[in-house]
Amino acid sequence: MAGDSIPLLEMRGIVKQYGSVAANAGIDLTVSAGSVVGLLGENGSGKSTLMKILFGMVRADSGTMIFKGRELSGHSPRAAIGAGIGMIHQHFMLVEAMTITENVILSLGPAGRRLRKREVSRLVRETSERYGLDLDPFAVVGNLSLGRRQRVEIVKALMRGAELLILDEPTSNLSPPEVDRLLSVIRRLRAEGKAIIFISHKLGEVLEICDQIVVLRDGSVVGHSESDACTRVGLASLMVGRELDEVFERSTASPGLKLLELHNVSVPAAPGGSGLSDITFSVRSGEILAIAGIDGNGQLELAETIAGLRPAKVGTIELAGTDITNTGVADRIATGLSYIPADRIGTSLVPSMTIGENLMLRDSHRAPFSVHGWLNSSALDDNAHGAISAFGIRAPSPNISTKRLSGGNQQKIVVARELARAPKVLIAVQATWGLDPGATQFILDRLLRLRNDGAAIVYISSELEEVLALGDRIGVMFDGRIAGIMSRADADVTRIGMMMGGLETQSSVEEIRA
Amino acid sequence: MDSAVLDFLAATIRIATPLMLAAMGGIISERAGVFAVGLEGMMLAGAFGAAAGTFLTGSTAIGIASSIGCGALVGLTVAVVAVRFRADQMVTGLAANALVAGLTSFLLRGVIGHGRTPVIHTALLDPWPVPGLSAIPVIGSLLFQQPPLTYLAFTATVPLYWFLVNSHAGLLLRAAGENPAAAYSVGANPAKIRTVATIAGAAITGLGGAVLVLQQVGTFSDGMTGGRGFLALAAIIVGRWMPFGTMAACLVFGAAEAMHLWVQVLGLPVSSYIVQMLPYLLALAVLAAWGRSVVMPAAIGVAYGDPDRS
Amino acid sequence: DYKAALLLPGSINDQSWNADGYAGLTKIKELGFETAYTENVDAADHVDAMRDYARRGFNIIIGHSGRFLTAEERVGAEFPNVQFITAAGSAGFGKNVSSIDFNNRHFACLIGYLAAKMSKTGKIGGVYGLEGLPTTIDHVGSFRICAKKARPNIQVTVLYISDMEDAASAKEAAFSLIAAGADVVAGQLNAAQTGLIQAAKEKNVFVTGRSYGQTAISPENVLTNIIEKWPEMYAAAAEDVKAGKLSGAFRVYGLDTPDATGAALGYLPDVPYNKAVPASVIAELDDVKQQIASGAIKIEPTREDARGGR
Amino acid sequence: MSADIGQPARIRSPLLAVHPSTWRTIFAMAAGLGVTALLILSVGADPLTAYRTIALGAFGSLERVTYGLNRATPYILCGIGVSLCFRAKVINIGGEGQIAIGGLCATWVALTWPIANPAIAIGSAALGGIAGGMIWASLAGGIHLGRGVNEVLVTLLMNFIAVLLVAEALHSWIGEIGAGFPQSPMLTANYRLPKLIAGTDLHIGILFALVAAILANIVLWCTSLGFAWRIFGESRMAARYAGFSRGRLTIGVMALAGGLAGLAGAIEVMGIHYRLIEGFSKGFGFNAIAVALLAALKPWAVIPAGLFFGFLETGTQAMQRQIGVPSSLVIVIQGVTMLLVLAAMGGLRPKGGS
Ligand SMILES: Nc1ncnc2c1ncn2[C@@H]1O[C@H](COP(=O)(O)OP(=O)(O)OP(=O)(O)O)[C@@H](O)[C@H]1O
Ligand SMILES: Nc1ncnc2c1ncn2[C@@H]1O[C@H](COP(=O)(O)OP(=O)(O)OP(=O)(O)O)[C@@H](O)[C@H]1O
Ligand SMILES: [Mg+2]
Ligand SMILES: [Mg+2]
Repeated sequence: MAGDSIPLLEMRGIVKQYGSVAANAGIDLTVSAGSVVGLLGENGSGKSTLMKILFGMVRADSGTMIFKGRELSGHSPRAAIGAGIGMIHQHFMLVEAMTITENVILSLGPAGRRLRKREVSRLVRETSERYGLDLDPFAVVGNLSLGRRQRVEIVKALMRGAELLILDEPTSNLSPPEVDRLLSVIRRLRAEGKAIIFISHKLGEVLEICDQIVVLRDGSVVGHSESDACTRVGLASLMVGRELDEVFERSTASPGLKLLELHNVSVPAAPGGSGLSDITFSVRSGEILAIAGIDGNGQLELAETIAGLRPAKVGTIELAGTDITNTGVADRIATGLSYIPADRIGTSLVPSMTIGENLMLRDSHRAPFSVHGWLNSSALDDNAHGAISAFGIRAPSPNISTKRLSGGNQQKIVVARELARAPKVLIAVQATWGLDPGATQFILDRLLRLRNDGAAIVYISSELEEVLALGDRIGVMFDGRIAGIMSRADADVTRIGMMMGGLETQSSVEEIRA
Repeated sequence: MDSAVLDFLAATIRIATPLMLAAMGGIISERAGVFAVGLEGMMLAGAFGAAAGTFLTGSTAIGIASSIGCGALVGLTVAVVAVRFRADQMVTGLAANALVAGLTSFLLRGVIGHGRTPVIHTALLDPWPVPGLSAIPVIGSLLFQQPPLTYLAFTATVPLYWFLVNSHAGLLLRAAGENPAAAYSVGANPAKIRTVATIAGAAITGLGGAVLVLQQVGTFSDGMTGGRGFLALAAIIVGRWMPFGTMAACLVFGAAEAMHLWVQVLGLPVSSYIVQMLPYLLALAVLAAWGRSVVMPAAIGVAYGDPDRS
Repeated sequence: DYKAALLLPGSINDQSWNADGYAGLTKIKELGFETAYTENVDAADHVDAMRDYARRGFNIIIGHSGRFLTAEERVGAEFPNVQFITAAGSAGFGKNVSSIDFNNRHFACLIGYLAAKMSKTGKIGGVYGLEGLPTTIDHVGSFRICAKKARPNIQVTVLYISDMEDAASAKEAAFSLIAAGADVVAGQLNAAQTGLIQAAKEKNVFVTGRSYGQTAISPENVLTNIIEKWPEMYAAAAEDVKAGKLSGAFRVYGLDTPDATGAALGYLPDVPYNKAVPASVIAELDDVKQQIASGAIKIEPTREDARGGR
Repeated sequence: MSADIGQPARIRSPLLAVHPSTWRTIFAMAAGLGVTALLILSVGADPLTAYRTIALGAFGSLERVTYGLNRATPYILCGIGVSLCFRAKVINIGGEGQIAIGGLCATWVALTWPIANPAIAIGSAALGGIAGGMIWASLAGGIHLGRGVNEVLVTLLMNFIAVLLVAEALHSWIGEIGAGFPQSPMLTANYRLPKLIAGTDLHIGILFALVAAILANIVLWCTSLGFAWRIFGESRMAARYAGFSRGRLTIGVMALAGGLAGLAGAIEVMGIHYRLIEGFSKGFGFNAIAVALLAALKPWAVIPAGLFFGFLETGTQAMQRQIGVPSSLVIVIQGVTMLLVLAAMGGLRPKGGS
């Protein structure tokens, strides 16, 4: 049993206080070589903080870390890397203006100094092919989808190599096949005697890959056991601190009239992205169209085109009967279109601004937030307090900047804002990205409620589970087209998988139009 | 008439040379994420260093060395305030410009002149004809009979380009300017990189000042850079933070400046003030025709410290 | 005990206009005055500075540039028994605000005449600042008129540059004149004047300067300098004040005011011209002087005579 | 340009029970005094006397104070605009040009229409200045948006052009015939700003500055427009996502800044010189940027920052006159003081690059 061997890493009594928030309240963590330790916990429970401390990105207020028998004190990422620790950050650490190759060279540190670009790009290509991550070494990171960026981070970590590898939510942006490949990579590393700390909110993965599982809540360890002694339900309730019923209720759809219609919409491809070609579908009131697809097949472009961030060069878009093809973002918001983009930091959230301000980001010039151009601060506060309690956002006050919030809590803010508008149509991309099971379920719940209240929802996700769980109709995107749309009833996983891979496309247009 | 064209091109090169050296220094610092608003001051310091050094020792070599040193000193000042103490970079640059403007004038009179202004006159650097090439009929006299710093200004672009694009150090430098947090996460020390880059860049910028003194006017007078630092800054933006583009931009500015003199020589019915607008109008026109400027290094101007307290 | 204060638009380091003014103040000091001066006085501080000196009991307050006249007019009214003087001003006010200047027409005329005579190519040029000012019109216009007097077919090209302190761009201006065929270059700039001298030195053409120091830069090429006698003019004013005489007049010193001519042509302290100037030309110049002094030659320049270009 | 000084810097060690920046500031001030003392000694003057004359020159008498206030007025007005622009990450360094054009337009109004009623006269000239500045700045904004030319470049180049435009105007149609210096004719009395305190030169301009600062603060924090500007400055993409129009926000903030700068120019003309003179705007633009950044882009903080500049200048210039140190030393002292204040303020800035 891996657990018995002398520990590779011992963290004792790690404490990190952020203002009033105890991100880590005296955490002990032991990792032994050749084992995978799963780190579970609600959003904001302190996982990333603990890992950042271990990697030297953040300095602990107190506590000791012993790695390979030597104490790591006041160390920096440089020291951590030197000692043999590698980390994939939850929020990517990539230089967007540079190519993948350049980012990799950077990550190799002093070792990269001697390497030629050509060699490195070859290595990148090999590595990404070996692990089925499909990356173009010369692509500029800024043009890559989140999924691809995630792969870049993985390649970085693999190529640098480390005795202890920290993976902070590496699967959040991966498609199922990619996840499988990553897991097999992890197994191989374990076999090579490396240690891995694996953070994820997807209990399935965690149970599948981890030897031990450590559960955090509010900055302290609330559970620690061998993984085969754990069950999903058990873990979930341990994390949340209450019972979670695994499968959630969903009444059957009662579709009303068409709220969103796209007719032959086409968009030219932006650098590094996919375009859209001849997209035609419609969504009815009280209906969820869930769109699956491997990240980077036009989902982002589709969402942005509907939301008004990309002009539709060809075709028409109608919202509740009115043609919005050429109206701006603001008008679309006003006509009842909400949009939850995948890219949180800097797009749907302004990290340096307060929770309250972010909650009114897209409605600031409308009542109640402003009257005749004057901001109404009490409305802002009420709204903020309301959202914080309604969505259980973990924050000391609505007036702290959202960059201090954990990923999950940040996403809750976005969802809260977009639902508060009681939209006719909601476009959501990876809405549960990086959320803990409790939060995930909570949000899917809210989406279903919105649908039951008669909204039309387009839910775009690369997580098949979710798509199947949520969609009244399931669509699949491949290469900028709708490969097919089927009703919930006759959605079967293998067929969808084929479509996602572009191996099958649906011919009967009627079914699409349905 | 082609002799007139030659004179025009020669003027263009002369005017562009100091701008180019200043701008090359600026590129290094801006690529590392430190606004180069201090170029004017660094250049002026370099000019003073060149004049004082040569005047006091009689050796232009020492003059050049001290121009590098004086430039670097200003760079050090900016780095300490803007990087170490993370003060706003733009205003730090402006303050440094003011400081240098005063200090050079003060030292000239107070220290070198012992209270009254010394009459500094330095010999100008002689052209170094490139054996063989300088014999080529037309371009020979134009390109290959230049004083040393001019060759330096033009050739420096090549290694600088290589450094930025291909060298590992250049990669780290750009990372510090694009995403210091990421650089930090891979074990680099952005603050240190920025400090070094600012000082190194300032040293090169100082040479731009040396050109004014040792290749052009042979003396130092207060504020003699006359805004060239800001033109160099503009050239960097036009050149999109890349050496060759920036060199081209400097040449365009040089040509515009030369042209406005020529237009005056020919004599126009408009006043000289209108004619003097020409270079700036021309620059604007070129930029407008050029189209949208690429976005600058992402983290330029963003103070970076220990992310722990972000 | 009498006190005199001097306000300068620039720094006394400039080896030119401001240095001349400072020399004037030292002369006043020799007359037993207690003296004070302020350099680089911004437009916004004119009134403040003058009041401050007047309050502190200064008897003479000199603004060493026409730009001080406005403020002197204003503050002069508040301090009726303080003598306010504007150098190169253009008017007097009340009983105690006077302007003094040397006669630009007279000396510019001599320079123009000399230049025309010394030119072999039949083309001469001049570089000046601030087009359109009365003094500039007088100076440049007379330069052109008298050049034509000397040689009706002479081609006179005039350039105006914005910055009278920027030696490098003045040098470029001179180069462009020389490239266009001029073999004698005149001018009336501040720190930038050295740029003209350098250009002439490099291209080996004749040039005129503003101080003996500029002769030193290139003894072969400098024909002569217009040496402005601010010490004399200031001393004269100071004497009047000592004698209790205040003046609200606009005094112009020139060849027609023999006891104080306001300026003189000088190559070295007691050598009027470069030895390259033939005796015949010198004789003609002396003759011109006579006629100006006697009023036989009247020079009435217009804006047209002072135009830029040919 | 990020200057969100909102959050207090963390206290490093419990020993320092005080805001660390307080220590920095104290240190900076001490260092500043030390350095300048050495410089002053080096020209054989007595530092203590020098400091005294600086203090007296700035605050010694009511009149001295009024000079400082007048000096600070344009810095504050123009600095407010800069702070708003920089907040919106529209890097407008065109203050100098906008001031120049503002002064030109105000003068033109004043010389063209002989309005008897001072209030109307001054008002219309001020409006002229504001309009001029607005148009000049919007022009820059338009080129920036329309052709995608970096705003720093456009505004920088347009500074040179504006100053030459003023020179051209003074040399041709608006200049005073026969004047010894490029300047317009005197403005008639009804176009001169009334004095705030009789017997001093303190004109009512400072009131405009104070009001403008307060209004700007309100706009920035209490209106949806200000909110949009702040979002726009924090993240262009978020601004898009929120549905704000990049064009309107950019032109809007540029026009506002231009208007304030133009007003500053008009006030310099109507309150200080009573005429347009060449180079009256020299250096104001950059000082205004320094002021705005020193104020951490907080409109209200521009007031103290502007006053700091104004009084530093009047004080050091008085010292120059009193003990006859060279002006260069004054500039050095100003530069050193600024750098040290900056270094001290650095401690207040949020750390972390991204
Ligand atoms: N820089 C910071 N400043 C202030 N508070 C912070 C900061 N970083 C994290 N926190 C707080 O510390 C707590 C733990 O954050 P952390 O990111 O470690 O949670 P997490 O377990 O990673 O959550 P998630 O699963 O959403 O990533 C959160 O409440 C968060 O608000
Ligand atoms: N609110 C917006 N609406 C539409 N497009 C926008 C908006 N904000 C930014 N963009 C686009 O994003 C790109 C990057 O924005 P950004 O404005 O930073 O570029 P820029 O060259 O710096 O111009 P600017 O200085 O005006 O922002 C721009 O090319 C612009 O087209
Ligand atoms: Mg996390
Ligand atoms: Mg920009």
